[in-house]
Amino acid sequence: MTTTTSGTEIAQHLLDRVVIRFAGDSGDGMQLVGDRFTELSALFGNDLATLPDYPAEIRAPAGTVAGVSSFQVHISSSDVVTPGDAPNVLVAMNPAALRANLHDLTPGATVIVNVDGFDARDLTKAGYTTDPLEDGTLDAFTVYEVPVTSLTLQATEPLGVKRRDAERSKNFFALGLICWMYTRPTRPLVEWIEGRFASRPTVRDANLAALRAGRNFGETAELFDHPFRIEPASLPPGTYTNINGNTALAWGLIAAAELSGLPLVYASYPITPASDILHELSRRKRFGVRTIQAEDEIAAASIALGAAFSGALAVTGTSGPGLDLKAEMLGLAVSLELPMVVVDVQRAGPSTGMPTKTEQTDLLLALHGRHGEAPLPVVAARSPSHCIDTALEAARIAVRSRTPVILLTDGYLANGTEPWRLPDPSALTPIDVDLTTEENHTDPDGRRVYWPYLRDPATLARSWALPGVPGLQHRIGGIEKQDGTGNISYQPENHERMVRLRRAKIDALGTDPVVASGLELDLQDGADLLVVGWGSTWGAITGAVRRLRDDGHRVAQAHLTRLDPLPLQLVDLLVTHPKVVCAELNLGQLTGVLRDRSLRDVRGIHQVSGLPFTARELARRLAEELDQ
Amino acid sequence: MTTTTSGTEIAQHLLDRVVIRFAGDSGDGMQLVGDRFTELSALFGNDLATLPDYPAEIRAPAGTVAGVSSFQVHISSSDVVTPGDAPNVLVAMNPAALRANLHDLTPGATVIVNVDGFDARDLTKAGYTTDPLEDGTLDAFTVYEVPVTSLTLQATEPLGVKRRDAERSKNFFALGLICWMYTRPTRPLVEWIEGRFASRPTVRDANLAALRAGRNFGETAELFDHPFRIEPASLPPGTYTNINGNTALAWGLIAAAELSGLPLVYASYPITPASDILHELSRRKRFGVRTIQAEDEIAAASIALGAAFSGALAVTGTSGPGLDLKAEMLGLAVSLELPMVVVDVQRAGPSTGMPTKTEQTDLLLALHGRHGEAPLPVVAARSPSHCIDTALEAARIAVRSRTPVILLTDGYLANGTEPWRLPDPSALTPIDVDLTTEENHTDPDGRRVYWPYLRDPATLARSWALPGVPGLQHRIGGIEKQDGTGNISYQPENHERMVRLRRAKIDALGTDPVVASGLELDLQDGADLLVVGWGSTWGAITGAVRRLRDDGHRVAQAHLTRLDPLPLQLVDLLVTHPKVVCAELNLGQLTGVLRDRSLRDVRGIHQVSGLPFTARELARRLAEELDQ
Amino acid sequence: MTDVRGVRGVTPVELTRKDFMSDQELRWCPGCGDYGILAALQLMLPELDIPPHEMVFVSGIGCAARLPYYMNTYGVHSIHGRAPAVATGVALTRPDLSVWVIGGDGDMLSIGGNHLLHALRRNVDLTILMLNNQIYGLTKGQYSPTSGVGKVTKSTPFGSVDHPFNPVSVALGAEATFVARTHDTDRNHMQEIFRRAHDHHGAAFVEVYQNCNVFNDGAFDDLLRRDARPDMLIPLRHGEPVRFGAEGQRGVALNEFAELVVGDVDDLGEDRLLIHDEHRPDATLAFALSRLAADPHTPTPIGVFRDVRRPVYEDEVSTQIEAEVERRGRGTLEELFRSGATWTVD
Amino acid sequence: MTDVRGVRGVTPVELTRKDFMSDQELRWCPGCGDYGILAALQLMLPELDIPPHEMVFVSGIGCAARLPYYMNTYGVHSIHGRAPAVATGVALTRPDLSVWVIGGDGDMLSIGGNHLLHALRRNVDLTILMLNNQIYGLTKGQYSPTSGVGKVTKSTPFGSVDHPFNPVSVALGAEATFVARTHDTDRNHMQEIFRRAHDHHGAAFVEVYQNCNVFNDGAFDDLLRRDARPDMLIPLRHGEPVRFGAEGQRGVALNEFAELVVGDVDDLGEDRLLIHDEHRPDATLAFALSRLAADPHTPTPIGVFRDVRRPVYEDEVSTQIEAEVERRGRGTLEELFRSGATWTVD
Ligand SMILES: Cc1ncc(C[n+]2csc(CCOP(=O)(O)OP(=O)(O)O)c2C)c(N)n1
Ligand SMILES: Cc1ncc(C[n+]2csc(CCOP(=O)(O)OP(=O)(O)O)c2C)c(N)n1
Ligand code: SF4
Ligand code: SF4
Ligand SMILES: [Mg+2]
Ligand SMILES: [Mg+2]
Repeated sequence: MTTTTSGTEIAQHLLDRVVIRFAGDSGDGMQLVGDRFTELSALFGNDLATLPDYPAEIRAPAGTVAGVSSFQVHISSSDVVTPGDAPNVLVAMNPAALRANLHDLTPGATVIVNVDGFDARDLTKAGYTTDPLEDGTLDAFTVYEVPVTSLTLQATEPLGVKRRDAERSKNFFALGLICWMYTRPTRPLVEWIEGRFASRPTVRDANLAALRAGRNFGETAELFDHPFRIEPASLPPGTYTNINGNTALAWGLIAAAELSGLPLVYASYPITPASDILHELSRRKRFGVRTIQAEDEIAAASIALGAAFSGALAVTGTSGPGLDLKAEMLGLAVSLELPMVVVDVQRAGPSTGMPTKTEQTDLLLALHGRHGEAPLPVVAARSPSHCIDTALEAARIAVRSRTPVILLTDGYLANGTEPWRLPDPSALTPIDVDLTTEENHTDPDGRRVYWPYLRDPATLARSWALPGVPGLQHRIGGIEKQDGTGNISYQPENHERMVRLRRAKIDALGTDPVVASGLELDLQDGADLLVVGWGSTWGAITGAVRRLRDDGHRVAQAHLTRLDPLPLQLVDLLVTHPKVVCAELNLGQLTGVLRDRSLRDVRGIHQVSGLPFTARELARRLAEELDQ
Repeated sequence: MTTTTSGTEIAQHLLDRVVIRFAGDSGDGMQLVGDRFTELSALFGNDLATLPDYPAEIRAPAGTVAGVSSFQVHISSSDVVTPGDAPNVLVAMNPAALRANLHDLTPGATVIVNVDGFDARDLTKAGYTTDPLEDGTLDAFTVYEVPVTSLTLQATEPLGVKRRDAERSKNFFALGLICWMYTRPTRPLVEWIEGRFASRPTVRDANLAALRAGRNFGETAELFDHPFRIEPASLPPGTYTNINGNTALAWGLIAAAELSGLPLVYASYPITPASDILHELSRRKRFGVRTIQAEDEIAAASIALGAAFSGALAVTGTSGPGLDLKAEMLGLAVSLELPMVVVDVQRAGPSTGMPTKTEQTDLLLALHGRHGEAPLPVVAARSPSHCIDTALEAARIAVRSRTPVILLTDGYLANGTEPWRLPDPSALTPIDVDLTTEENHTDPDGRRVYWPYLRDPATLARSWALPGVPGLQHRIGGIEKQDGTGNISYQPENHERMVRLRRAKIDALGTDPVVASGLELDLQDGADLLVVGWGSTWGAITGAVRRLRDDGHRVAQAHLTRLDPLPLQLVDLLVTHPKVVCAELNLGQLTGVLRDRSLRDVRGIHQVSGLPFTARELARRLAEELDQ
Repeated sequence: MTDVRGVRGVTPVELTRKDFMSDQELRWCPGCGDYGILAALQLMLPELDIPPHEMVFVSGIGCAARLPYYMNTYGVHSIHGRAPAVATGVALTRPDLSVWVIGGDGDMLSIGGNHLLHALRRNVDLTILMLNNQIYGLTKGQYSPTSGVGKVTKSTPFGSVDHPFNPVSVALGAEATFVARTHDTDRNHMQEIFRRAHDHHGAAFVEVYQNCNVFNDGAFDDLLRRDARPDMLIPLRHGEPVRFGAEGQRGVALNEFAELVVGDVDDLGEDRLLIHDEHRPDATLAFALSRLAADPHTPTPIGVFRDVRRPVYEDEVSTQIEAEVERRGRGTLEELFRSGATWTVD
Repeated sequence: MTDVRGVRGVTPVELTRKDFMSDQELRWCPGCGDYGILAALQLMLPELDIPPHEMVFVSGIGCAARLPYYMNTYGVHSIHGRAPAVATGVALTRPDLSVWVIGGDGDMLSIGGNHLLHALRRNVDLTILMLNNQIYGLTKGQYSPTSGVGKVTKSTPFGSVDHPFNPVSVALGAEATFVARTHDTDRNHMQEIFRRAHDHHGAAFVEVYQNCNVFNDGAFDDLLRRDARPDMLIPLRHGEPVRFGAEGQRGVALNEFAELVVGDVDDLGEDRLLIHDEHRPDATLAFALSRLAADPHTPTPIGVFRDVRRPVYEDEVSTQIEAEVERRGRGTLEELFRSGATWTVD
């Protein structure tokens, strides 16, 4: 497939899939054109997945490798599970963009360069000592040299736009060109530009002119033989929207609030890559969402706890450094047995690490990062749109078991997008809150009283009564409580009992019919290998397993979306497969847990580079394991 | 042995060991008499161990069970490893003290009660509906009813002390009586009273009178047949002092500062049961110790980090809730690769839990409680005096590998005491700091420069240069750093390399000749069972293993004082013993690690009641495992 | 959305102190100042005509922070320092409740300082009582951020070298809209101040001088000994000249540097006495009053320093939501899911 | 104990700006106010005659907090909010060094507010520069604790409802001994203030108005537009009457409520103008000045609000240690181990 876009011989008109990467300076608007192209392809009906990648937090000096921003999109007429391993097409707006991305290309790929950006100064800034367009660097690729900047200037000249401003439109030129190459209708784009820049007509017109010019350039220049076509994917019928993980998570929380009837309170402190959840929810006042930008992550967790006590669907979201800070308050939530969802959008650590890069290194922190025995359920989303389901599941579990729940996503899911088929809201399962509204216990002297720690025998969840209800006044705190009454107790036997009860309550979720299995299975009879993963690596692992199967291997896949309690069938699967490999973006955090539980010699495939797995590399490493 | 003090028949004069528990109201001075009796016994030459136990933080109403304070001491003429399972003698100053402690006694034990405290009101307060002295409750015990209060009042009357004040001396009456019973010389006690109360002569005289009266009462009353004698233990020759874990830890830190030549900076925020380390170090200004009571635990960790950067032996101490809060700063210390010791005196959790009770539930928090891959060494003390060695070891490792080290003790070690043989300070191994004082790298252009992340190839430790040295200026931070230069780097390969280097550096300690083995072994040829433990349970496990061996079982013991990296031989031992049991005061935190590493079906014995194991109970549970 | 707040009770005809007392045994040391403060509170509360089930008491950790256990209201005994933030969560979710925050000087000014500041700045509708005993009671006697320089405690055996905070100044620097001070030896004064604090719509900060008779006995004796009070307490009364002393012979006046000075009224001149005004939009007057006494050993103002109105955080949040719902209608999931570009596959 | 501090350098004969510039590329957005602040700092530092290796720059996280990377001194880029505490550790350990703290308004007043307060209260010898751009720059534009009410940002699409802090008031409420304000459009003023702050022995807090041209462009334009400055900046000069305006026609005077008011000098009367005094032991004057401008849209004082001496934390710590060593001699391990009761077994 990938070969179809390469070489100089006549390529096929029809492609099954293509991976395009737009790369340029942080100021070049690459994220914007990536987004636009993605939306266009989504509307066109392709299946797709995206991978934005931007530099460190502050803008690096223009033209340097550190300042390069890129956006990769994988579009296909069939099922897409990852944003693609290696781009088939790289659009490089300057030498730095070329340099930063070249090593990801495989021979035969297409490179479109903005030659106007390749003067001596630009080359030096990018760290080139010779011109890569001339020194043979690009020999293995099909290179199209396009004077993007000057053509844009030309196209916008009649509008009387200032040169500096006109240059800003060059991303739309590139977009226009790619749209022609892949036969995308530009109508929706034109509308979008008209709407977005309605108040700035000069900018609007410049962008429109650049877009048209890019399109026309493709059609008329003799560089390209003909455009390609990628048919719509045969997705299940329905209405779709293209969604990233952070937005999906926010929507999932709003949906959980609607389904439970509890008001949503979201308390957060800005942090990359979680901030957009706060931004999205802050906009949604029409849904009654209360957001608060707290003074720090401890306060955010505290506010969420106060909200939970008061009857909210209480949520706090953050990334790794913030999860560290919430630890003590989460311990209190475990002790108070209050429902609460804690979102951790993982990023590369330790410490500040690489804030815009992705990693799965907070798993053990989520499982164990609180003093004392303080168990809580941990769930993880496996794709951008799955963040919606995961948010619903986390809220359901939290409310059902009166417990804080940690929900793990990561930078890759947060910013990556994929099409999501809209469900019928009325078909979503309601979340049963089961509040206590009257006294629930009879004293020896016959008086009816309220016991906050009276438990449901099946779920072991304690009773939940909200302030405002006459007669149910109660006080709860972080000191050990007597089971039942909730009064302070320092009794050794009671403590032992409570410690075990809190653990048992979490374990009970494993067999709870209302709770999802937490396991995505794709088994194969007689499989030689079981590949286990969790969270955001689902797409890459699925892609790798497909490749291995295509190569004739028998491989089974088990993907965890709940990490505590572990899915019930898991240990069985680990024990019954001849070989088990766990692939994760850390040094083996789940691997250790699986080994402990199964006593099987589960092998680990680890990558901690700040980047997601590619299906190809993963397939290679899995094949190695198969060979051993 | 225990039977010798019981029954009414003539008991032996000579005892091998006795376990005495003083119990009374929080205001009754039980900790004080316990301490005094312990010191007396230490000076007398017995081996011993103690277990203070006091109620929740604020004083409970007098006379209630919640307000009972007790102090248990185990003294012996031979080797002592625990404060004793069940008291042979219980001194109960009031009904609440009797009620709270009775269930720990085994039939045949001796109970000395202050009958003056047993009027109807006292009984009710303690929750007794009938008088236990009369209703048969104590039938299984040898009970001595002593009018402690009235005899004290009588004895102090001639001094003209006010009744309320005189009553306060009743603990010394009890002490005098016990001193007679166990043939302790009271001379040192008299001197101590004279010194301590020099400025308050009335109190001094009242206490002296009460002490004498108690002693005389033993001698003259016909209650007791004769006193017992416990010979001095045959401890190795040397000078001894009786020390608790918190003091030992403080002294170990001072010793580490002296041995390294680094000034000690201790930054802490008060928290039970760690505060006494701060108190002890605050007194030691003559040793150049700089202590600071920070505004919170985050600040304490931050201050320690700043101190480490500046060349201090930087230490911060806390208990569980505080360790939660330090997580983010510890991640920074891991990233900056700066030496730092973090003491966690564990207490019963989760959340506020039971602050004065003991537990080993922070192990996984210590190992994994930071976002990202942020490994650091974890060590644990196994007895009160071993806190000194552990502090030295933690400091040595921290400095050697430029890493934060977590040192775990717990409430049991913190307050428990045992005799410690003073080492010859000049024989202690110095801690080599190996500071960099000049440029350590040559630029391509021949210029000598300073690279903060240049590593020692053996230990993988980075170079450490202190502010103030000309030419070595450098800046380090929590963003990922290029190995070598320490400059910011977002390069995927560099990140992968650094993540693995940080882990490898910790692992390298496992084979470092300068570092202790981290393992206390007591193997036995052909053992059927290996008992593994860590930290403060060493005494109880040792006691239990002795019992099992006495019963003819073949049992080996392996005790960890380092949890990361795990001691080298450990996995071998786990694999070669037919059965392995791990006993710990949590729900199986080390057990899981051992299972992961060895893939052996290591079984767990867990207790999470806030109390330490007793050797007897542990032996029983181990025997059960042996039977299975 | 169903109403989850349960059935709102009808206010009982007559509330009494007992309605606010829980069944838990009081666990402070005998003689502790906290008893009197609790009593003043429980005696005052019935006057507010708010039933106990519409009140929430939130605290952190410390002796003072135990108070919620003794109140027959809803209560959260949270963790050290975080009470103002937890309470913010309660108020944000349930503006219908009366929310109280109780804590010690360590809880609120050491570990919890920042949360206190931000609650005051945001003007969340909380009544915050800080029981200042100038010591850490619960952890058995270390100095606190309000302990004086030179204070010998377990963690400062050679005397503290930290300059203390003046809690009233801190609160005023943080934009507090209501700031007052009272003390545990005057039940009536406490009751009055607690009521005023509650009546203030927005964040109300009250410093209560409290004796810890076990670890810091007599810290406020210079002020609060019965015979010292007339000469050492400067009662603040809105609209009245600031004067004190058994015969009102002492007073407070302004100097040319915006500072207040204490002197004999005869020397200062009656007409130069400062007229107290709680409602000045500018916090300077209140701040100037707070600087009169650097510690509780010289004449010290008690009463309400400042009481001004400013929009209340949770009200503003509610207003934005209501306005938006009003303007564009309550959102539905159907709409939400379609708020981006959509396409249809048949 | 050996001296671990390395060889103390001899001050180079002549320090220049270059001596303080590191080899790292500046990574702020083009046009960011941080460039000018860095330049002012690097231009001023040579005057102090302290070689770069005796300086430590400590920061938290944020755009402002990147500054230490650009200084050829020792430096720690720590984590968000903790710089004042980290720097306290440096100063406590090494009173010989010159310790600087750099951070943004979010870093120092939101997550790090409490550490700032306690560093000021303790009077640790730190020079603290808070670069206030009234926004979170690094995280791409959320409002900060200094953003005005109504501010529309990513996290407040309907406008902020939080009442902001006035950083100068906060510092004064926290017992700061040196407090000043300057701005990124006047290099000379910055240099003067930075030098004054450094020269202050103890904690010096400087608020620097800084333009974030990407996320909050022009936040201070009302004050700092070249033509606005004379009428909008009130320069504070010790010992001089507080007046401003192109012809000095505007001035500041005291009213009867200890508050300051701005007016025409002709109306107020020359002799009623306030005489600024940085050294008042009472912080009220400085506080009153800080309240003159609630936001940077009305005439705003710049310069040194307060500069008083008070014992410095680390000096006092050292003094206690030295006194004790003097009195009872340096401790030895031998003594330490024998400080409890001991007994001997032969
Ligand atoms: C995170 C954390 N750190 C420390 C403690 C220990 N601690 C409990 S209360 C307290 C301070 C008590 O002082 P204050 O707040 O003044 O209350 P008081 O007891 O004097 O009423 C401390 C340090 C804790 N519980 N949690
Ligand atoms: C614990 C933690 N929470 C959140 C963040 C994300 N974060 C980094 S800088 C910053 C605020 C930046 O604002 P400010 O301090 O004003 O500095 P500026 O960028 O405006 O100079 C935030 C929220 C973080 N790095 N660490
Ligand atoms: S320690 Fe002090 S504050 Fe705490 S209960 Fe006792 S007297 Fe009250
Ligand atoms: S985001 Fe703002 S503060 Fe940060 S570098 Fe850019 S202009 Fe400066
Ligand atoms: Mg206190
Ligand atoms: Mg800012």
